[in-house]
Amino acid sequence: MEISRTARGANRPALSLHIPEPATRPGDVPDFSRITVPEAGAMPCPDIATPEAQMRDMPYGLIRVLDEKGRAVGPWDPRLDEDTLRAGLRAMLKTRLFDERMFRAHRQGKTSFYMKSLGEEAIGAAQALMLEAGDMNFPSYRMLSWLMARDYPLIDLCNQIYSNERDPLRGRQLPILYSAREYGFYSLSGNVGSRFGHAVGWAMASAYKGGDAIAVGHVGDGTTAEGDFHEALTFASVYRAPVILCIENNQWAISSFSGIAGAGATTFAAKAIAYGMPGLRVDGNDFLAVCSATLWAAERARANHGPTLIEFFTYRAAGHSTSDDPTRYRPAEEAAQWPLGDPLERLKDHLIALGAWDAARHEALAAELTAEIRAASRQAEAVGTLGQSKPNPREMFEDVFAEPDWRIIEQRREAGV
Amino acid sequence: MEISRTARGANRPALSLHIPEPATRPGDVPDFSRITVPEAGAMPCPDIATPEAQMRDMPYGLIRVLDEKGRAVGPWDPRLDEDTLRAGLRAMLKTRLFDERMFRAHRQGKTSFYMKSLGEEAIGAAQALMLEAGDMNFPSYRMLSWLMARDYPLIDLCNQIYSNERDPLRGRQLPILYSAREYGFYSLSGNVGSRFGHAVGWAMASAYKGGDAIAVGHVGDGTTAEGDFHEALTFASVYRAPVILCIENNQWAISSFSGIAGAGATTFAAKAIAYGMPGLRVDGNDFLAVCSATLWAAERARANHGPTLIEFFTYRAAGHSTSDDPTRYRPAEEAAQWPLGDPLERLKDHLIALGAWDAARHEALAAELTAEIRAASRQAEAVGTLGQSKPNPREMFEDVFAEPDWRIIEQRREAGV
Amino acid sequence: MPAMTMIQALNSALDVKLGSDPDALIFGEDVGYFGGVFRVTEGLQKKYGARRCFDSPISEGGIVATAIGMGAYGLRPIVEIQFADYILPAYDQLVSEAARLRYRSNGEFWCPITVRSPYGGGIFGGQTHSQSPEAIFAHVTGLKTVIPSNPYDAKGLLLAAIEEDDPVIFLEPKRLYNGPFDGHHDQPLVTWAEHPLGEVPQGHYTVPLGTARVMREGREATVLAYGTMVHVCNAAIAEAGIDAELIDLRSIVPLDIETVIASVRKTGRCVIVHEASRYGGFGGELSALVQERCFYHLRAPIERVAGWDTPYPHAFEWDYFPGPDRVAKALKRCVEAVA
Amino acid sequence: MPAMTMIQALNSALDVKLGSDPDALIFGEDVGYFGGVFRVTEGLQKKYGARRCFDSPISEGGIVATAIGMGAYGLRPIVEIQFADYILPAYDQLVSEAARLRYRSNGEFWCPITVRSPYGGGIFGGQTHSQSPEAIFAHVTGLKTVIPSNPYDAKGLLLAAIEEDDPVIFLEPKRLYNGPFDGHHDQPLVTWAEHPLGEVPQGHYTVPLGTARVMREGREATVLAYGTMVHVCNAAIAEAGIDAELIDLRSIVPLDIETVIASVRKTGRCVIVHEASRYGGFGGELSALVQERCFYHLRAPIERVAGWDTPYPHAFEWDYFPGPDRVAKALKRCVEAVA
Ligand SMILES: Cc1ncc(C[n+]2csc(CCOP(=O)(O)OP(=O)(O)O)c2C)c(N)n1
Ligand SMILES: Cc1ncc(C[n+]2csc(CCOP(=O)(O)OP(=O)(O)O)c2C)c(N)n1
Ligand SMILES: [Mg+2]
Ligand SMILES: [Mg+2]
Repeated sequence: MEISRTARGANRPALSLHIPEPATRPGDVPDFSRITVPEAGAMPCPDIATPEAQMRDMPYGLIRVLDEKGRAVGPWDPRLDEDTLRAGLRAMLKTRLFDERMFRAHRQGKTSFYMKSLGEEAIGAAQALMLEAGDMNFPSYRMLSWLMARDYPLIDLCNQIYSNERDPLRGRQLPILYSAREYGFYSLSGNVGSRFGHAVGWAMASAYKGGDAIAVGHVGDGTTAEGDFHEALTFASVYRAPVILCIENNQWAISSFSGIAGAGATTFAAKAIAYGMPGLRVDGNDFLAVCSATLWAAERARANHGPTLIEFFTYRAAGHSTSDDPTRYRPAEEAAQWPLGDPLERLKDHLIALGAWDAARHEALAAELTAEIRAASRQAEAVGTLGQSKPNPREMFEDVFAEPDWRIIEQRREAGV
Repeated sequence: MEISRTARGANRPALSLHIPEPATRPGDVPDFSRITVPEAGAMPCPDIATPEAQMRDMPYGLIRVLDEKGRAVGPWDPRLDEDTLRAGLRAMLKTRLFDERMFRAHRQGKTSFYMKSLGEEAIGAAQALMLEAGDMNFPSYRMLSWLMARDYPLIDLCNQIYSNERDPLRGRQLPILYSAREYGFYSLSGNVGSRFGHAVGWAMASAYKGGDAIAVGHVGDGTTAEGDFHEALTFASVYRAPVILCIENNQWAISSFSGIAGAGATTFAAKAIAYGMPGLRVDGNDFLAVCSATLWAAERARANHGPTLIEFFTYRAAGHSTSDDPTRYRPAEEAAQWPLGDPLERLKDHLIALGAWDAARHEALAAELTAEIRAASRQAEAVGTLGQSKPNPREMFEDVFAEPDWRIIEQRREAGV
Repeated sequence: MPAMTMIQALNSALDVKLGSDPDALIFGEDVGYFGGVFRVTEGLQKKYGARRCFDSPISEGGIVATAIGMGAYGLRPIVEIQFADYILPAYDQLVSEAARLRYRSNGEFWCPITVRSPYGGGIFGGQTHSQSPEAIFAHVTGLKTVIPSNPYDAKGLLLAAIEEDDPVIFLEPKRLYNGPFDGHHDQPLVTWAEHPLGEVPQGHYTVPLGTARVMREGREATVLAYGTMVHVCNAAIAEAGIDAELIDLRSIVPLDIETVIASVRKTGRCVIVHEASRYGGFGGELSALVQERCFYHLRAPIERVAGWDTPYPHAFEWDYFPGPDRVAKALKRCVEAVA
Repeated sequence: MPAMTMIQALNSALDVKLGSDPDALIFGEDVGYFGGVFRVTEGLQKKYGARRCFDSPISEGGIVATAIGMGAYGLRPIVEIQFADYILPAYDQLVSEAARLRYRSNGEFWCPITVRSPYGGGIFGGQTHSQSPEAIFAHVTGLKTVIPSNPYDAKGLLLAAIEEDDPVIFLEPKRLYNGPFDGHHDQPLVTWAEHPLGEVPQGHYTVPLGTARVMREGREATVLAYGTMVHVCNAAIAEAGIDAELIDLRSIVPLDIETVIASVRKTGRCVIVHEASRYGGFGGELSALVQERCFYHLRAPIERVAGWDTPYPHAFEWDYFPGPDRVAKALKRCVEAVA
């Protein structure tokens, strides 16, 4: 042993405080050399009944299925049919085109707020297709592609975003903080992390009732630092809840790089080990890998083997929200350099490599979706955009409780609505 | 890959909710067969500069130094001098005797509340001796042996426990929730877990100032479920704080066995892996192992290598507190069967094996300490016990703020004090 | 009707509920095999199985978050927070999630959870086993807050709370668990067996939330209280020899404003009493409401009697606790004030 | 004296402090390189280095816990919580630890931390970027709560808060960051450059906590407000054509009770205004205090104007926000009420 009491104090360095810093800042050349991209197909795929103790290396690998040539390789290939692949592509493209239009709508003053999923569209789309109608997603605000994959009406999205008279949430909630129970999409809120434990409770309830529905929950890399994250994982582990707990590690939390959430010390997937549950680290820009990891975790959950933590390794290609300007804190060209590519392009290339897609069909799809989005958005604009139209102010006083008490009744009267 | 979309739904079992249960309950024969006790000396002792990635098996072992014959063996032997060992023994014995007397004092109505450290005395005693005067302990309520090892005046302990006129905390705090800044002992409070992050902040402050003092923080196994635990570890990891974060896994949290905190899924030490920091699992009833692990972590911290998480594997041999009756939820004979023995006996046997101690000296020490404790307790009783004596009620209104505002001044007047 | 302590009455409510509603379940720290540190859940795990009543990790935020998720699924979870002092780690879950879920989702999801927690002082529990946090819940739109003062109401209110489709904070005055403590700590404890409201029906009944109970009619002044203070006020009224009307609010959200207003309009005088520290306490809201609605009837300043604006100090339990003497003094001041 | 926005004034206070006290440091979400989502810490990392001003994990509880530990060591941490809506995960740390440390340790440890947080509505931030949580802090013994309404006070109060040896919650009305918004959302924004209190000295000065500012003297009624509502009330007074005295409380703990009482005794009428929802809000405490101390001077019921008892509803910003019309109406009611 190196240490001894006598040596103590001798030649000790002064302590110093370590403040993590990203590799590059605006003006620097983007540098992703710290990121190793393992070959697609290289990770083994353990049986779902494998004990956690035999899977402790999984969090340090990266599950990838699509290789550079757009081929699906290795044991994690989910072997999906072409229709499913095309449904995924459609959902991702629809998300991207919709995001673009709504981002512009914000610039035009039609909405107070917007957030894009740019570069992360594979995750919601894949999970929406892989999970079942009765399952429940406890989403983050970058999960629009789930709703797209499940054909949530565009007009309802637009009305919510414009906070107009037909807003399905009746003007009570910030744009994009949707709730869509029928689509397996739990109510969003501005607070990050505070619904991760709801996913666990919902899953426990399903197990309590002897059902077969499972839950999936999402947080961002930055949000893993909240106590809620730990509490959700603890309950999931203790009661073996049938839940998939996901971290979208998109490298940034507003202006803070993932090192501020601890990424300099280990992977996010490794957090699973603290709870004795499997932790998968997955290429989040690889639609097939996302599908496959989700299916694996879902089957574990459905077989009463308990929860799985998945880190989706991805990149937030746009700003945090309409309130953000990412060029203030990272090189503007970073997104283009992201070593895992664009999830949409990669799935497209795969379909083309399969002979199940081509440039013409892609263009036609884009045109079709653009038209659909334009139509929905125009229809919503006809109802009205922010400030031009809003639900009846009486809605302000509804649903505080199941039944209003005298305060609500009096105040509604005072407000004259 | 085993899973495929077509197989989904086929022959699926119904989900069921897993509620962890301990191996035995009152009336059962105690059963510790689940606990493997590895041989003393078997664990390697890595250099303090070793990267975490090369220490990921440490949390699954158990660092033990004292073998069944009371010999110190293996690379974790801290090679302490005999005076230090005797100082440890003395602190532990003093704690145990003091606990016994105060527990009786509670039965006699002299205090409102008491908590023992029975079976866990090695931890505080060892750490108080291994760490330096400038270091700060953020203790749990089972750390009395730290104060004993540092010769905190018994009379002050008694006055605090009796809430009498000379209570050093002026009657404001529940018995045993001491504060002793001069002794490196941070203010305790009833809330579990909420000071773990203070240890990290204190350590960061020391690093910020370029000092050389480090912090040590403590929580129980049950308390690891609090969000505070995770937040403290996250900050410690991100800023590489010079702190030792300790879990006293005494198998119980009031009536809940450690499985309710997740012990069925993995070890508590393994939680370190989530933060990319070393996690040591240590025989908490082995004074030498506690010393050694503490020194190792302290040297890491002092060398700017950052935090260490240590699980001390031990057993809460007494009830949770004077409000508890453990025979209601676990076999009464469990403590006697605990496979890691009694920390006090084990250190005593070691000293005897070294030829540095004997039964007569032990008896003399016990008699001396008993007399000292009796004297202090009588002296405090002469001041008064609960309800017979208390500080001036004016003290109730002091220290709410540095300076009282009008509310305090008016209310003090109204109270007539 | 059998005599029950408040503990037994609460236990009976839980028993009735677990027995009749398969979607009702209980969890919290030490509530399973052990039956809770105050024994409110005693016997329930044995009777209904660990699936219906089980221990939870020490994580108040996690307990409430999990309960909200279960509620969103369709269950009716009843959770225990071991002491109300320890409810604060769950405060964000209660305010940002439980209280807002129905509103923000336009009624797609809601939160039929009940959060039981022993609260209040009088047991020498010191700073962290004595606090009364009702004010920080009363201010939160979307939460209901209920505080019983006797076994009969405790059972009926708890059943009503559980059956609510909105989140309810159910604060149990722990000093009343075993008897109607009136603040005379130096006198022998009276048991619930000797109190008319210690008689509790075995089966199902509810006491609707938002209905106060007039504990004592009177003409000279109105006393507003809840929890332990109801009994303290009762003693104070008798000792002051004043014909005061004593109103046990029973729930502070929803508040039975009509009963309060009618009484103060009748008496023209009002004393408000709570254990929580005074500044920013719920007494401020009560005082404001009474003043707004009874201004022209008030013949004396509304008095507030409350805990001092200090933390709850262990050794000074009875100096801090607003006992019958302080209440009686305020009552006399109020009645003697000239209009 | 240069004209500063409130953001610049706050930034200047932090700059002065980092420049003069090596034990002062700043951390919080996005406050480092980026300078904070509202840019209050802009340039400070560049000027003083990452050690003095750095980003933190997204963990409000962790931020406050860490700050408390630093304070116990002897530093003077200033932390930012990105929105006051997100302060709730730190509520337990603030109440159970920060507020109680000095008391319970008999002064061995104390907590000289400042917790800055943008709060309040008016920016179409919806439920979770608009709330006003001051009441849940005002009730906590051991915490001070400060709310500036203009650049001059913001800087002086922030410096005073930082120099306090007790924990201070420093709530910044975000709607005032760039101008004295008076509730007329449909009128062009006035900037601080046009306002006398937009003139801010460069160097060090303090505005002592617990001193209210009489914004406007008057004889007909007293209006109590803080934060954005100060400007709304000012507009309302002008529009109502009433000679009201407007008091900006500036800190609600400690409260400048003397100024409040003297004014109400003079005017005999009082209107209390805040953005937070009404029930259980700090207005209740103010109303109770005024009533208790000015009962015999009051010639009309004390009025409260506040946010409705609903969550903060995105699309109904201006229906919810207690704007000049609602305040003017209450003021008229109050002045016209017959004694
Ligand atoms: C409890 C809480 N604290 C702070 C915020 C402010 N905030 C909104 S998003 C965000 C960053 C989240 O980053 P991450 O979890 O990585 O998700 P991403 O935006 O990258 O998808 C922050 C700090 C919040 N919404 N909620
Ligand atoms: C925040 C909080 N929640 C609950 C409690 C009640 N409580 C006191 S001690 C305890 C058990 C703690 O168990 P553990 O962490 O294992 O420590 P041990 O008592 O075994 O040393 C509980 C639940 C508390 N004091 N604080
Ligand atoms: Mg992120
Ligand atoms: Mg324990």
